[in-house]
Amino acid sequence: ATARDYISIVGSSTVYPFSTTVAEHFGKTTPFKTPKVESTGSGGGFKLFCAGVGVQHPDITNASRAIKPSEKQTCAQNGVREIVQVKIGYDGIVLAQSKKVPAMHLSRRDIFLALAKEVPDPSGAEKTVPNPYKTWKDVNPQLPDVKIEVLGPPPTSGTRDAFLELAMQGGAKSFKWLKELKKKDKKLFKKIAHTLREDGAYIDAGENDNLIVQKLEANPNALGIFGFSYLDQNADKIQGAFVDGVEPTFENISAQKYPLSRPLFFYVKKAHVGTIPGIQEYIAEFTSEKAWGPEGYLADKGLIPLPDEERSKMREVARKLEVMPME
Amino acid sequence: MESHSGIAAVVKKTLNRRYRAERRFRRIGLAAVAVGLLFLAVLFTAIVSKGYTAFQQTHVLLDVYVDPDVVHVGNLDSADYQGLIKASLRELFPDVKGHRDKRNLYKLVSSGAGSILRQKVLEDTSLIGRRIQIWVPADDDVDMVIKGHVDRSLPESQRRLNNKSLAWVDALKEQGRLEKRWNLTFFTAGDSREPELAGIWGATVGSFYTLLITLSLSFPLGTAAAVYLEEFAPRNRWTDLLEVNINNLAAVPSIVFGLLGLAVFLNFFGLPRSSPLVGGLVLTLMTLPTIIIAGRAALQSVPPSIRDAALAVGASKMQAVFHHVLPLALPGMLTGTIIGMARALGETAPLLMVGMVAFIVDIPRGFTDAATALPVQIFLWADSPERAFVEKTSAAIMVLLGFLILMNGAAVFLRNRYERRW
Amino acid sequence: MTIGVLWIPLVLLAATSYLLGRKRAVQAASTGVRLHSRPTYYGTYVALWCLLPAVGVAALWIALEPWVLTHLIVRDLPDSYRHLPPDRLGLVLNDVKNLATGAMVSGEPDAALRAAADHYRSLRSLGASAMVVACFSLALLGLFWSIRRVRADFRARNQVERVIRGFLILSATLAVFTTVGIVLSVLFEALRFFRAVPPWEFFFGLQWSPQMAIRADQVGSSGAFGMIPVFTGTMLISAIAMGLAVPVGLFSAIYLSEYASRAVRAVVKPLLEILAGVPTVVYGFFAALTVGPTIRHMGEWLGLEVASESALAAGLVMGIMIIPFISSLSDDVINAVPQDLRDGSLALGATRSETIRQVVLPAALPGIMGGVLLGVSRAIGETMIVVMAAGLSANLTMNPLQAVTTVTVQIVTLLVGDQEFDSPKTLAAFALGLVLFLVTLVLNVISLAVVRRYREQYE
Amino acid sequence: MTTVGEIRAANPRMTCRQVNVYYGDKHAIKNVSIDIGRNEVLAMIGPSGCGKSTFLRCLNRMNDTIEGCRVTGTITLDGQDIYDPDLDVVLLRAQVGMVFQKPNPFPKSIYDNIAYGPKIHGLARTRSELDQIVETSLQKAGLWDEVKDRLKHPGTGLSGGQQQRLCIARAIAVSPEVILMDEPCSALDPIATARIEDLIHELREQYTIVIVTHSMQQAARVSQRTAFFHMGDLIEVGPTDRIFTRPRHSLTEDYITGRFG
Amino acid sequence: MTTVGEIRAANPRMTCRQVNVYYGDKHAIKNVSIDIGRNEVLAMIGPSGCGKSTFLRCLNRMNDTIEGCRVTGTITLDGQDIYDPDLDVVLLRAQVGMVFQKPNPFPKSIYDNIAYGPKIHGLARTRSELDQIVETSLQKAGLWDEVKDRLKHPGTGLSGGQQQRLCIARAIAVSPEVILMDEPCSALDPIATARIEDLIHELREQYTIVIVTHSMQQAARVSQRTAFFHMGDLIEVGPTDRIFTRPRHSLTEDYITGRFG
Ligand SMILES: Nc1ncnc2c1ncn2[C@@H]1O[C@H](COP(=O)(O)OP(=O)(O)OP(=O)(O)O)[C@@H](O)[C@H]1O
Ligand SMILES: Nc1ncnc2c1ncn2[C@@H]1O[C@H](COP(=O)(O)OP(=O)(O)OP(=O)(O)O)[C@@H](O)[C@H]1O
Ligand SMILES: [Mg+2]
Ligand SMILES: [Mg+2]
Ligand SMILES: O=P([O-])([O-])[O-]
Repeated sequence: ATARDYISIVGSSTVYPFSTTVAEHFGKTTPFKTPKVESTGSGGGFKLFCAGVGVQHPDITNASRAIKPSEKQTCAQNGVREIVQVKIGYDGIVLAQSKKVPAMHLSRRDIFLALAKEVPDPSGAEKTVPNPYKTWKDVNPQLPDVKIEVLGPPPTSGTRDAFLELAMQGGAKSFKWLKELKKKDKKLFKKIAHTLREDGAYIDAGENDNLIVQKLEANPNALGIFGFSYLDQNADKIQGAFVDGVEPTFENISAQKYPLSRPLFFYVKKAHVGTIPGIQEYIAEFTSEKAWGPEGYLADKGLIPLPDEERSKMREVARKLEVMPME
Repeated sequence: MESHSGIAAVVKKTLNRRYRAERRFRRIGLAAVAVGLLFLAVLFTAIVSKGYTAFQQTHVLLDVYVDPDVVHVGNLDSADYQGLIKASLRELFPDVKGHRDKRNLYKLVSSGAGSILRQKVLEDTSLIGRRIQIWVPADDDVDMVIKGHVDRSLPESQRRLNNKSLAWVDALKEQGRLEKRWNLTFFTAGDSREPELAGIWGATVGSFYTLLITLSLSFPLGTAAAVYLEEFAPRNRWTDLLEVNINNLAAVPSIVFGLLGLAVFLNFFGLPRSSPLVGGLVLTLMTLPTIIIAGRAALQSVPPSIRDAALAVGASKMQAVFHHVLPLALPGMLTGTIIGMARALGETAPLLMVGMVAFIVDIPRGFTDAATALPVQIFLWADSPERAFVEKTSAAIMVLLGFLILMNGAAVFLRNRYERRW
Repeated sequence: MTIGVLWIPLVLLAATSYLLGRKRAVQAASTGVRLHSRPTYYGTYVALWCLLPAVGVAALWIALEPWVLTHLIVRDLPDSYRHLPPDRLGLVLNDVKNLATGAMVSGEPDAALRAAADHYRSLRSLGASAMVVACFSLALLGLFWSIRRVRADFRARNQVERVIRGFLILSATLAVFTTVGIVLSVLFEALRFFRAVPPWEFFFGLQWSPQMAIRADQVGSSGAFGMIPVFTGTMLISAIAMGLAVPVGLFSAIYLSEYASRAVRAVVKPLLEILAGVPTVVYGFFAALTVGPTIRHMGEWLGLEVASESALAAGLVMGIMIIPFISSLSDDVINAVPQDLRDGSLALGATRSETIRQVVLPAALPGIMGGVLLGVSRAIGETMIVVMAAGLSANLTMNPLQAVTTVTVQIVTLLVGDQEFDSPKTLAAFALGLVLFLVTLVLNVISLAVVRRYREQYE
Repeated sequence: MTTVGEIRAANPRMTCRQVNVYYGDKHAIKNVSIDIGRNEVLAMIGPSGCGKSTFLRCLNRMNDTIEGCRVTGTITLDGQDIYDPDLDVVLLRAQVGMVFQKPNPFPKSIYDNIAYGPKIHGLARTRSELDQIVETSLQKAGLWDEVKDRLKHPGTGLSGGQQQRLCIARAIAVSPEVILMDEPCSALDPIATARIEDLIHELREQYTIVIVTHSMQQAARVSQRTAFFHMGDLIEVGPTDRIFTRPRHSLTEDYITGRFG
Repeated sequence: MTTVGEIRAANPRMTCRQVNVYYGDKHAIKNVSIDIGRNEVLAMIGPSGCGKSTFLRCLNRMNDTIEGCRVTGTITLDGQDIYDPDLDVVLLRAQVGMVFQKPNPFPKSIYDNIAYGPKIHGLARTRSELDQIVETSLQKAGLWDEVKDRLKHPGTGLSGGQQQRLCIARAIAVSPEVILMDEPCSALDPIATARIEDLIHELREQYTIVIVTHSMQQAARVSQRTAFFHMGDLIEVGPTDRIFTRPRHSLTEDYITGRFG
C-alpha cells in the first residue's frame, strides 16, 4: 500500500456533520492535511475500524452509539486492542410534526401505546393484545383525533435503537405489571417494549432525514423521528412534539431535561497515534472549548454539548489517550 | 374514385376503419413522445426552480483595518484574520454589547471570511496597516433570509436568526453593504461544512478522473468484447455462457458492483480507498455489459454483404471487421457508450461502497487521491441538515445535468452524422 | 517518477522498431519475392515484440515493487522494529515512506527511521534504474529476435492478428471474471447468513422483518427473514415501471423513427435521452416529494386508501427513468430493419401503421425484447429511487397503492445501517444480493432463449 | 425533348403528362408523358441508371417514401389524379401493385407473406378463403409445388429466385388492377422466368402490367408496347414489334442493335 | 449420381473431387467433381435453388462465413488443397476473386471501393499507381466514363447496374487469378452486360473465370465449358457448344429446350 499522510475517519452519519466541521477547521488552521471523513454509518464504521492496524485502516471512527461487545471482540481479534473512546455530546431524538397543526404533547406512555405492536390490554388485564389504536385520540383522549402515522428510522439505524430504549421502553415501564415483568422476564419485557407495529402506523422511512422533513410538510398529520439538528435547521417548517411535557430545545436537551437524547462518540486507534501525522492535534481541536463548548462552532451545527464537568473529564481522556477497557 | 370495380371496392369498405386505426396509432405515438417530454419538463422545472438561487451568494462589504499589531511579516500565514473581520463588524455596530450578542453579530459573516482576507493580504503585503474595503460572503443563515427562503414573520424562536440579527442585516442592507453576487465559490471550491464556502469543483474533478478511467477502459474493452462475440466467436457452450453472463451483468444492481469493488479492488488488490481509480474500475465493470450489448446490436445491424465484399477481395476477417464493419457500427456503439457513461456519471450506490462518500476538501490531483464524485456530493448535501444545502443540492444537480447534456449533445452530433438506414 | 518518463523512450523505441520491421520487410520483397503480408504488419509485429515484454516487466515491477522494497527495508531495520507485528510494522513503514517522500510526519522520527528512509529512497531509485535497464534490454531483445524472423514468407499478419484476437478474447472473458468476482464476494457472507437462518425459512418465508436479536440482552421483534414479500415488492414495482416505460418508450421510438420529421427527431431523441442520465437520486426526490403526495391526494379524492410511499409512485418514476432506455434501443433496432421490407408492405397497400405493426415490429422484435430486458434489469436493480420513495415495510401485497419494499432497498438499508457487520441483519443483505443475482440470471437465460428462437425464425 | 412515337393509348388506364422527378437537385425524370393502356403490357427498357425504376415508382407513389424525392406533372389512374392530395395512397397501392428488383420477402412464414395483403385489406372472410388465396397466388407464381410442404417455414430461407417468385405471388394475392414490375426476373433462372412470363400473359387478360426489364428479349416476348428511356428522357415509345424491328429514333436503334455506349 | 460428360480439363487450374456441401442437415451439393481449366470460362447453369451459388462459394471458401455450412471432398488450386488447415484463406481469396449476385459496394467513395483491395494487398507503392489501378479497373468494368467526375461520391449512390459494375471493378482491381461471378449481370442492362461479357472475353487471356448465370444465352456467349446443376447434383458438363447443341443427359436437354419443371 502507498504511504498515507492524512487522517482517515469513518463512521456515523449523525456525527458526520460535526466531524467534518472539525476536520475543516483543523485543515485550515494547522499545517496538516484536511482529514478524509467518510459517512459509512456507525456499524460500517466499526467494521472498517476494527479490521486491523495499519495505513489501509481508518484511524478514527464516529458512532452514534457506544461500541458493542461483539465489535470490541472483532477489534481485539484483529489486533486493535487500544481504543480511546471520546464522548462528544448529545443528540436529541425528536418527534417532529408540521407547523400547520398545534404541537402535540405526548408522554412516553402515549408513544409506547401508539407504536408498540402488542400493548397492554385496555381493559386492564395483565396481558397484551395486538395494538388496537387507530388514532391518537384512541390512545389518549386528550390528543387530537388524527390517524397515527409516524415516519421513523429503519431497524438498521442507531437512532431507532436509541428511540426504542428511551421512548418505548420508558413508556412500557409506566405500566406497573410490565415494570415487574422486566425483573422477572427481561426478554419478554423487551420483546413487548421493542417491537414496533407493522400495520402501517409506524413507517420505516429510510435514513434521509431531510426527506422526512419534507414529507412532514406535505402531510401535517404525520410525525417524524430524527435528530435534533434537522429540527434546528427547519424550525420554520416543523416543530418538535413535547415529550413528557418538555419541548425539544437546545437548552432542554443540554440540561438533560428532555428525556429522549443519546450520546455521540468517536473512537481513536491508539496504535496509529504517532505514526499517522496529526491525530493528536485533531483530537485536541475537537475537544477544544471553541469547538465542542456551549459557545463553540459545533453547537452551532446542532451538537448538544456535554455538561461542563463531563466535558473536562472527556478532554482529559482524549489528551492522555486513555484506553477504554476491552473486558 | 370512379371505378369501384375489383379490389378498390373491397378495400374501400375497410378503409375508414383502417385510417382510424392509423390515426389512433399515430396519436398514441405522439402521446408517448409528449408524455416523455412532459416528464422531462416537470423534472427540470422542479430542479431549476429550487436550485437557481444557489448561483448567487449574499456578500457583506466590510471596512477592515489590517492592524499591524495583528498581522505582520512574521505571521502572515497564521495571523488571526478572522479577528480583524470581527473587529470591523464591531466597528460597524459599536452599540453591540454583551458576549451573546457579539457572538451573534460575528455569525453574520462566514467563518471563511478570514481566509479571504488572508489571501488578499498575502497577495499584497502593502495592505498591512491600511484600511481596506472587502466583500466577504455572508453566513448561510443570512443568505437564506436575503433569498427569502425563511419567513421573517415567524416567531423568533422558530428562526435561526433572532430579531436583533435581522435588524443588523437590515441595517447592513440599508447601508448598501449587503449584496447578492455571483457565487464563484460554488464552481471553484471543494466541499465545505459551511454552505457559503462549499463548491462542486472537487467533486467535478473527482467525477472527471473517475469517468476518465471508466471511459478509457470500458470503451476499448467493451468494443473489443462486442467485436469478438459478434464477429469471431464460434457458437458453442462457452460463448453461450459468455453471452448469458454479459446480459446478466447488465441486470446486476449497481450496488452489487460496489460490493465487488470493495472485496476485490480494496481488500484483495489493496488499491487506495476513496480513489477515482477504484471508483472508475467499479464503474467500468458496471458499464461494460451495457456497452457490449449495444455494441453487438450495432454490429448486427451491419449487413453481411459488406463482410462478404471485403472478404472476397482478400481481406482477412480481422481486416474486414476493422476496415468496414466496425466503422459502420461505430455510431451505434457510441450510443451505447453514451448511455453507459451517462449512467456512470449519475451513479451513486456503488461509490458508496468503495469509500467515495467522503468529506474531502482538497481538490484531487490524481487518480489515487481521495475524491468524491458529483452524484455522491449531491447525495451528501441532500442529507445535510443545513438549510442552505437544499438549494446547493439542486444547483449541483443542474451542473451534473449540464455535463450530461453536453456529453449527449456531442455524441448525438456524431451519431447523426453517421446514422444510416440499410 | 521514473516510471512516468520511461514510457517516452519506450514508445520511441517501439516506433523505431516498427519502422525497422517495415523496412526489412520491404527489403525482403525487393528481391522479387512476394511478401506474405503488408509491410506495416511486419512493422507492427516487431513493435509488438519490442513493446509487450517490456510493458509486462514494467507492470510486474509496479506490482511487486512495494513488496520487494518493504522486504528489503525491514531486513535492515533494528530488531526492535523488525519484531513488531506485521500491522504495526506497516505503520512504521508508512512513517518511513512519508519521511522519504518528504511528506508530513508525526512526531520526531528516530535515527533508525531516518536511516531507513534514506535506504528506502536509494533502494527505490536503484530499483527504478534496474527496472529501466531490464525493460530496455527486453525491448531490444524482443526487437532483435523478432526482426530476424521478418522474411518474405513470414506470416506477420497472422501473428499480429493473433495478438489482437487474444486481446479481443480477453476483453470478452472479463465478463466471466466479473461474475466470478461478484459471486465470490457475495457467496461467503451469504453462506454465513444461512448458517444463522435456515435457507427454507429465507426462501419461503412470508414475513420479512430483519429485527433479530443482535445482542444477548436485546430482544428483536418478529425477526423474520422470509424474502417472499421483498421479492413480491420488487416485482410489483418493476411491473409498474415497465407498464409505463414499455408502451411510452416503444411508441416514442416508433413515432420518432417512422413518423416524425428529421428535425423533430433530431431534437426530441436527445431530449428523451437526457431522462436516462438524470441521476437516480434526483428521481428519488421527485418520486418521494412530487409524485408520491400527488398520487396520495388523487387517491383520497377518489376515496381510496393510498400509502404515502405507494408502490405506484416509485414504479411510475422508475418507469420514467427507463423510458429512454426502451425508446433509444428500440429506435436503433427499428432503424436497422431494411427499407426494402417497408417498401414491400407499403406497395401492397398497407398503411403505415399496418406496416409497422405487422412487418417492422416483428422483424425488430428480438432487438426490442433485448431493450425491454435491459429495462427490466434496470428496474429490478434500481436502488436510489426505491430507497427514497418505496419505503421499507415488507407488505406482501399486489396492491400498487400500498407501500412495499424491494430487494435493493433492503440491501442498502441493511448495509449502510449502523448494526455490526456480522449480525444476520447485515449478512441478510448478501443473501438477498445472491438471490437477486440468481434471479436475474434465470430471467436472462429464459429471455435469451426466447430472443434466439425469434431470431432464428426471422433470419 | 419530345418523345418519338405514339405516347397515347386507345383506352388508357393510366396517363402521365409532363412528369418530372427530382432527387434533391438531381433531375432524374425529365418531362415524360405516356399512356398506359387497359390490358396491355408496357415494357420499359433503357440503359442502367436511365430512370426506369424511378418512373415506375411514380406510378404507385412509392417514391413518397424516398426523402428528397419530388414529382411534378400529372399522373392519373382511371382519370383520377394520383398526386391529388385528397387521393388515398393506400387505395392506390392496393390497385397498383409492385414487385421489386431485389426480392424482399417479409421475415415471416411463406404463408404469412402471401396472406399479409389479403388480411390487411380484408379480402378473405374465412381461414379457408385465405388458404385458397395463398394457394392460387403461389400457383400462379409457379412456386406452389416447391413450397407447399413448408408453408410455415420462413420466406427468407428460400433461394434468391424462389424469394422473388414469392414476392410476385404476394403482389398477386391482393388482385391489383395494375401491376408494376421492376426487373422482376433479374434474380430468376430461365424456367422460373418463363413461368413468370406466362403468368404475365395470363394476367394481361384482367390486368394492366408495366414491366421494367434489362432484357430486350423479355420485352419482346411479354409486352405489347415498349418505352425506351435514356438519361431521364423518354426517347421513344410504340408497339413492341415496331420498336424492335423499325425503331425511329437513332438512340433507340443504337440501343437495340447493341451499338450503344 | 455420376456426371455425364468430361469433368476433367486438359490443364486444370482448380480441381474439385467428391465435393459435398451441407447447410446443417440440408445436403446442398452432392458429390460434385469437376476441373476448372486454365484460361477458360466455365459457366454454371441450372434452375433456381440447384446449388450454383453454393458451389461457387466453395471455390474461394466464402462459405466459411456461413454458420453451419460444412464442406467435404477436395478442392485444389494449382495443386494446393484449399481446405488444407495450413492454407491462408486470405491469400486464397486474393487469388480467387468474387462478384456477388446482389451488388454490395462498401459505403465509401467510389475510389475507395476500388482502392481497398490493392491497398490491403500492397499492390500500389504510390498514390499515382493506386490512381492508375482504380482507373484501369473502372475502365475494364465499363464504368469509368460514368463516374470519373465523381470518384469521391459514395458508391452506394449509384444505380443498381452501376453498383454491380463497381463491384466487378473492385474484384478486378486486385488482379486475381480466378474470378468467380455469381450472376454478375442479373442487375445489368444489355449494354452493360455486353461490356462485361467483352471484359470476360478479355480477361480470359490471363485469368480463369467461373460464372453462374441464369441466362443460357449468356452462358453460350461467354463460356468455353458449361456445367449444368440440378438439385445439388452436377448433371452434365462439357464444351459449351456441345452442351447447348447436343446435350447428353435428358435433364440437360429438357432444361435447355425449356421443357423443364
Ligand atoms: N434515392 C436516390 N437519390 C439520389 N439519386 C438517385 C436515387 N435513386 C436513384 N438515383 C439516381 O437517379 C438515376 C435513375 O435511377 P434509377 O434507379 O431509376 O435507374 P434505373 O434505370 O432503374 O437503373 P437500373 O437499371 O440500374 O436499375 C440514377 O442516375 C441514380 O443514380
Ligand atoms: N444459408 C443457407 N442455409 C440453409 N440453406 C441454404 C442456405 N443458402 C442456400 N440454401 C439452400 O441451398 C440450396 C441451394 O442454394 P443456392 O443459393 O446455392 O441456389 P442457386 O442455384 O444459387 O439459386 P439461385 O439461382 O436462385 O441463386 C437452396 O435450396 C437453398 O434453399
Ligand atoms: Mg432500376
Ligand atoms: Mg444463387
Ligand atoms: O449513521 P448513524 O449510525 O448515526 O445512524
